[in-house]
Amino acid sequence: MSIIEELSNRDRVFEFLTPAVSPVDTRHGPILYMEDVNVSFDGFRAINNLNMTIDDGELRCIIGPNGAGKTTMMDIITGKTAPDTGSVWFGSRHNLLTMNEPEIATLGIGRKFQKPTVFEALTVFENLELAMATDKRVIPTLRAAMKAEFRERIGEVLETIGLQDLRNQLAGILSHGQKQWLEIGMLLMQKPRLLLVDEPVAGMTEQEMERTAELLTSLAGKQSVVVVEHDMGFVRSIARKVTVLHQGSVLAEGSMDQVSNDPEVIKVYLGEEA
Amino acid sequence: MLPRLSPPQLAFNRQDIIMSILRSLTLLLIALVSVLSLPASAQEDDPGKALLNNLAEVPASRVEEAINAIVSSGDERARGWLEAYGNNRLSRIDDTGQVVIVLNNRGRDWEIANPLTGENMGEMSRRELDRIAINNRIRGQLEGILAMLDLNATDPDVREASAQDMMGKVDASLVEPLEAQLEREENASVRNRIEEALAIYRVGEGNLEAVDVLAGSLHPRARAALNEAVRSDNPALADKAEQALASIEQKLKLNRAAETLYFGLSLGSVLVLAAIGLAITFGVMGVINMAHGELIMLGAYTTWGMQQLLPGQPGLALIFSIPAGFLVAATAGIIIERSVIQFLKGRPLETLLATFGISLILQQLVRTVISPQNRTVVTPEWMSGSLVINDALSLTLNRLYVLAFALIVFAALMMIMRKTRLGLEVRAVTQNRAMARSMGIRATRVDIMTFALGSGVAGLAGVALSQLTNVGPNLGQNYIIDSFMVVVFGGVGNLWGTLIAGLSLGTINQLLEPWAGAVLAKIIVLVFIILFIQKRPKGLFPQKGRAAEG
Amino acid sequence: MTIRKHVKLGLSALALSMSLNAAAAEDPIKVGILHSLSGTMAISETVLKDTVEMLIAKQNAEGGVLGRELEAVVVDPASNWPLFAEKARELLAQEKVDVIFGNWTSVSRKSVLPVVEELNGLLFYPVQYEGEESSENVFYTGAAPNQQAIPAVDYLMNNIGVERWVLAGTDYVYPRTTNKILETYLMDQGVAKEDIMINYTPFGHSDWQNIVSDIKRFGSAGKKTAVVSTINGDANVPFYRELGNQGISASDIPVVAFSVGEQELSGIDTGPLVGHLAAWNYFMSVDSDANYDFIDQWIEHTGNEEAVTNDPMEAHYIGFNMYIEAVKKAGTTDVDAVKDAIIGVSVPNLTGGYATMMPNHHITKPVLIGEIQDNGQFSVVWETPSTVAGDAWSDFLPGSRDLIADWRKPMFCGSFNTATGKCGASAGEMAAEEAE
Amino acid sequence: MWLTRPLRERSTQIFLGVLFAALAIVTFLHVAMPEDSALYVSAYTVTLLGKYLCYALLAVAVDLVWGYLGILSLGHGAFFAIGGYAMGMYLMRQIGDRGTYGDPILPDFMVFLNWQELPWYWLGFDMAWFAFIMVLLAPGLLALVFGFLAFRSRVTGVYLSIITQALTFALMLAFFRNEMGFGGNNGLTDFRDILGFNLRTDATRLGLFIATGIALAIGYVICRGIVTSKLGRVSIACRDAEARARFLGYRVDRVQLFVFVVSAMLAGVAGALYVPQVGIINPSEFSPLFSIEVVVWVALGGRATLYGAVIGAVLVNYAKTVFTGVMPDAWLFALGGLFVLVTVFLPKGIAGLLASRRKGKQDEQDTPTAPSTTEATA
Repeated sequence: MSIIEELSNRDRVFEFLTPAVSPVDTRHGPILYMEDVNVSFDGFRAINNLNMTIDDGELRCIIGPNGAGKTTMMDIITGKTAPDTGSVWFGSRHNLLTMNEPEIATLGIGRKFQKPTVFEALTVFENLELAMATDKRVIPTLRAAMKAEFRERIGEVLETIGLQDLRNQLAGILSHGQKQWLEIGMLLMQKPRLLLVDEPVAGMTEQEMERTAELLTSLAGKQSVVVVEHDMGFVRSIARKVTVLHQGSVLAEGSMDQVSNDPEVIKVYLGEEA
Repeated sequence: MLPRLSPPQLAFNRQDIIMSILRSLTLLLIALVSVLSLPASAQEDDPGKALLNNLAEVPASRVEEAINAIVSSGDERARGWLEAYGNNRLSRIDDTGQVVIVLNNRGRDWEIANPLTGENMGEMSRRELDRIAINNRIRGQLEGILAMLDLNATDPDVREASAQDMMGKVDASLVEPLEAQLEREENASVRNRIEEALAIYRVGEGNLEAVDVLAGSLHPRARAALNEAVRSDNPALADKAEQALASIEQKLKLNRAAETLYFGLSLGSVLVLAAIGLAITFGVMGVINMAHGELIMLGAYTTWGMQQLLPGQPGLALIFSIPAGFLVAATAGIIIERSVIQFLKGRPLETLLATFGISLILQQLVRTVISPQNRTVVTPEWMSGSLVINDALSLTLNRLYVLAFALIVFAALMMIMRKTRLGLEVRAVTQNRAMARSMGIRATRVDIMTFALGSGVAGLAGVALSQLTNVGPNLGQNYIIDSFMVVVFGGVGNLWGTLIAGLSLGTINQLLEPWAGAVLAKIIVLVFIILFIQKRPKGLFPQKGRAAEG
Repeated sequence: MTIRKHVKLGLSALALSMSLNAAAAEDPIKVGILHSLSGTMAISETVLKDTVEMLIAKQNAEGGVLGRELEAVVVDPASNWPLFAEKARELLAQEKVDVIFGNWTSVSRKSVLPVVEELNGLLFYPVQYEGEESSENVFYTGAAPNQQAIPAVDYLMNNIGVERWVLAGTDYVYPRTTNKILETYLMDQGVAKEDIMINYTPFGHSDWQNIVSDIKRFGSAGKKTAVVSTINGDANVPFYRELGNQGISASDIPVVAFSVGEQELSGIDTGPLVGHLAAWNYFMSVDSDANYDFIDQWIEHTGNEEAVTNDPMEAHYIGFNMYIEAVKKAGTTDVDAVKDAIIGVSVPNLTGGYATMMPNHHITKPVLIGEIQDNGQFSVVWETPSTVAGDAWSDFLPGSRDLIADWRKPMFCGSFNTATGKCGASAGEMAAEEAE
Repeated sequence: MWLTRPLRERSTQIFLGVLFAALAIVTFLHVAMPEDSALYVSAYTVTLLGKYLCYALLAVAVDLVWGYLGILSLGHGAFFAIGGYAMGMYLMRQIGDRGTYGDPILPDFMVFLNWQELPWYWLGFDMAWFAFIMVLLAPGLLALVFGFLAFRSRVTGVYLSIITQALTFALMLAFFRNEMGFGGNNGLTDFRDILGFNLRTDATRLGLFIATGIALAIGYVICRGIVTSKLGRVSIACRDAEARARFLGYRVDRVQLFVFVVSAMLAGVAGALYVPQVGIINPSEFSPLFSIEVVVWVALGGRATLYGAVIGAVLVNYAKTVFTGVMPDAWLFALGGLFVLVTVFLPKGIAGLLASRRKGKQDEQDTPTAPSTTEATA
């Protein structure tokens, strides 16, 4: 019955009490670094010699028409898709191409999907609990106990995403916008160094958008944030630096005004918008 | 009990037979006339009667003589009698002692005919009838005798066949007449046969030249003869035969390889047939239809039903049951789709459970409605026997047809999927349901059609399988798992994959079988598939692009 | 009325409900029928259930026995081996039946055996089997290997002159044991090892191409070759089909089957099979009045003109009559009394002779060799001059050479070792339980 | 603490209460009541109930992986059977020289297929402790290897179901082979005693029945402990949104593997308790149909609610007992119909009905969380 003792051993210091700061080394240079990345699905070139760097604490917006390769790019960064060629570095130490999703996630890259994906069969509270930066290995997870400080932490996040009253509702019944928020909340729980946010404001009301904008901007600095968004208004409201993707490679980069005046961009992108 | 003949006695008899046959042939015309002019009353003094009674009465040990007596009588009805005798159709009526030919020996009352006049004598309780006993040994000799008779047939094929029957059956008594036959015979292949037949005998006699004749032959009996020669105490003969065998073995190797390949393909074709319907319902619609096997079963039972409707014409019935089987299974499929599956959209694992229930119901239905027993499905003439490439390599016809059938069905399906409107719609719906809908494709209708198609094809498989295996309530179960293996191995949603997977799995299985044994071979294949799925979770030919992710 | 009984039974199975038969007791003699009515074995076993029911009806028409009616208690073990044991217990413990007729497969018998022995019941087992067993409580009315396999092989050897043997069987204990016995027997007869080919296939094996072509090859070695088939039920159809198509006729390589009877043939187009052999102790085609009466009865009972009879049915016919006789003799249905009384009882079989219950709980049977005819029947081509007594322990297996069974006191032992002069443990234990 | 948590939870307390009450009542009625009393529970019934409990434990094991991980295993019969064989081998060795051939070492079937000595994998099974460890280890190991391969390469949904089916099918064929040395089709039978108790006495049967009940209780608590732990929630996360779970940093394959192995071991225990009670183990327990049937028990009882699995298992098997007696022909219709009706009209099973009854008062852990349907689309 030693297991039981083991389990009920209260004065054991659990790994997750030690703050989860990822050992990412950004002393010299960017936090994310992509070079000559190429991906093709049965002949179709989704990513084409993509080169991009994200600096530590930066808030970057990425825009581009459908099929420009935005989502694919995120897949590559998060380890979902392996590129055919090229290199992707997280900080100056971690070669992301050698890692799988969980490792990359624990390393400190959080991702919000285009289509909000939360655990519908779990409550809002539980969703956040699972997202919390703790020891994610099997046995510790089995033994994990709900400590007061966790409740506080979750409480704070609930505060930020404004879902306090819904904490015990199944995430399945949330509105589209609320799911978006919950997912963002889950990202916050992860305490990532780099957030990849795919179309965060789709299906949000005006004020919801504003709050999202505030949130994201407030995050920047502490963490690096990469936002993929179609809504130009929103992009303009948060963007400091904008990257335009087209046919899998960088078409233009710069401030919103620069890119939106770039003839190339207007042709392929804003042109369509207008 | 059974006759123990000493060869000389037999030889003596054979001598008679041959002579008499030749005589009988010359007498034929006269005999013919005589029988035409024969008044019914004159039956009493019909020599045939005595002959038959004799055959019926003599103790088993002297049956030969009785037979010979019949043959040498030159009576042209002899052949009919002997055949009837060979088929256990010669009986005698207990009380009158009259010998009769049994036309139909099913049920309690048997239909009989008079062997002399051929007139039908109506039915008679089997209690009243007493079968005239025959056994394999006598039957073997009968075949020899009848073969001799056939050597004079006008149709060269018949002559060749009979000459082939002679192989290994030749003995001293037959040599002379056969040589005579050889003189008369002008058809080359028939001559070859007769020569081989003679050679087999001569090798047995220790004749060296004869070995050369057999050296080229792949015929098992020739090999048998040589094998014996090898064991003979005449060293010269022995090692000559040895060499001959060696050369034959060389040829055989090739033939065996070809044979195994054929076995593999044929098994593969069965797998493909069984699986291809599933490839549609499972692969295209994502429905895990555990009742697929039972749909196959329905097809098989349709064949049986057809043969009941068209008694005596199994071939025709089989042809008809191809469309019939398709329709029956397809209808069943539609019913299943409407009554159950449509409620389980996008819940594949649930469809698995529901359809499993359906399969149980269908099985029990057949058990109660038809019978728990297996049903007899007759193989039509043109499908039984085998296509002889050479003496060592012959392809069983029924499997050959099934193989062809499988390929045709596959081709047809490809056509439907590629060329027809339905195929287009099906692909559209599988790619993106909502989009297809919005483009005015009636998705539900497409579902029904697809499922019907898949089920129908299962029905076709059943029709084919009815020619290879049991038609019974468990028919389906024996194929369902294999079918899933094939589909998954080939790559879901990919017909080509299913074809390749089926054929290759079949071949692998047959290649393994000789040294691994049937069971182990199957196990190995299963394990192989399991491991393969680990390597390539989406099978041989995975569905490409985003559609597959969905 | 059995229906009602079973509803009750269900309830009692739910537990905590009345054990019904306390009241219902005595008057009728209860005959338990333990044959699968569903599942894979239903094919073979359903007819046996009907047979017993028919026999019971007949017996009752004749006024039952000891002035008591007989009553059938039917349960369905559904071709599920553990369920056999459970249902046997149900019959004996809940229903308190006086005797059980049942089982087909060896495995089902093996699973029932401990139950019947524990609850001291009576079981009549009607199917030919591998032997190597003799239980105080079981009566084996089917053939033991020496009543089927060995005579058949003798026939092939002496009358057909077979020198080369293929022993093909389904991979389970009956073929395994039978082939072991035959192998030893053939070798004792001076057959060389390389002249024996043994092959096992799984249940319901359907692809025989390779094996049949092997047999063909094996048969072309210049010696007369025969196949001794212990292939089980379903696998036979494709097997014979393949034989026919690969052009192996009965006169080239005869196949003698031990598990193919009229029942199985009714599912095959026998055209290509004419002349192949089967060895049984009974054939439907046997020309005896007893048989014809039985057949008429059967056709009447089933109401199907095409209905066929087969060997296990005869076994039940014999077993049933033996039981009746034994009960009359003992004047009671008390199990132990009947067990004593039945030894030595002999009743007419359907082939015009008599069957006697031997002290080893096996019976005497004639052995018939039949040739398949185109009407799905067998025609008898050979039979043993006199009946053969079933041998529980084969003389051709090392383990059991010295064992004999005799259930008469004082020996009273299912596996008495003539070498050591001691009784095998299992039986000893039974005797011990007896004593308690 | 994850193990003790369920004990403080109402639903588990109720479940255990009912279970132990049942055990106590049956025991009492069997022991204290006179044979002829209307309330007497015969040894036959006790064993029957014992069998149901074994199935119940198996069903719980299946529900753990299917309900909470979305892994529809059509091969759990294999783990059940292997556990059974481990126990069977022990019981075989216990026969000792009391077999028909009186061979002190070799089981009867080996003697008459004249095997010379015991195959290596039979060694050690004469010792109870070894055998009982194997009961856990053998199925666990198989699950570990199989699961490791499958989950690592992300075989999920339909594909997984089908290869689990292939697994048990292959094992069935293998165990049918007499060369395997597990008695082929006849399997292992004619057991005498277990831990020195004679298996053919009612006392032993009662003991086994109670043991099974306790095993079920423990198994239930373990499963409950897992699903109410954070790991349980992670499992559900993996079930419903595998990718998301991965991006949160969970090693989905490890989670699946862990739960799968635990479940396999429970199945093994169920099998081990099943064998001495029914008195035989043979390859037909490996048959894919059996495994599918188990899944249907769970579906009927209600997925992702462990107690539902228990209800389903007991109900279906009780029905089976009754119907195979009353109307053998109609039985399969009934079973088949049940499958269809449950999946189509009762997707949440009986437990679902109960839950919807006591709607309103929600209790975080207790409410069965209906699995979403994305599971197979992987």
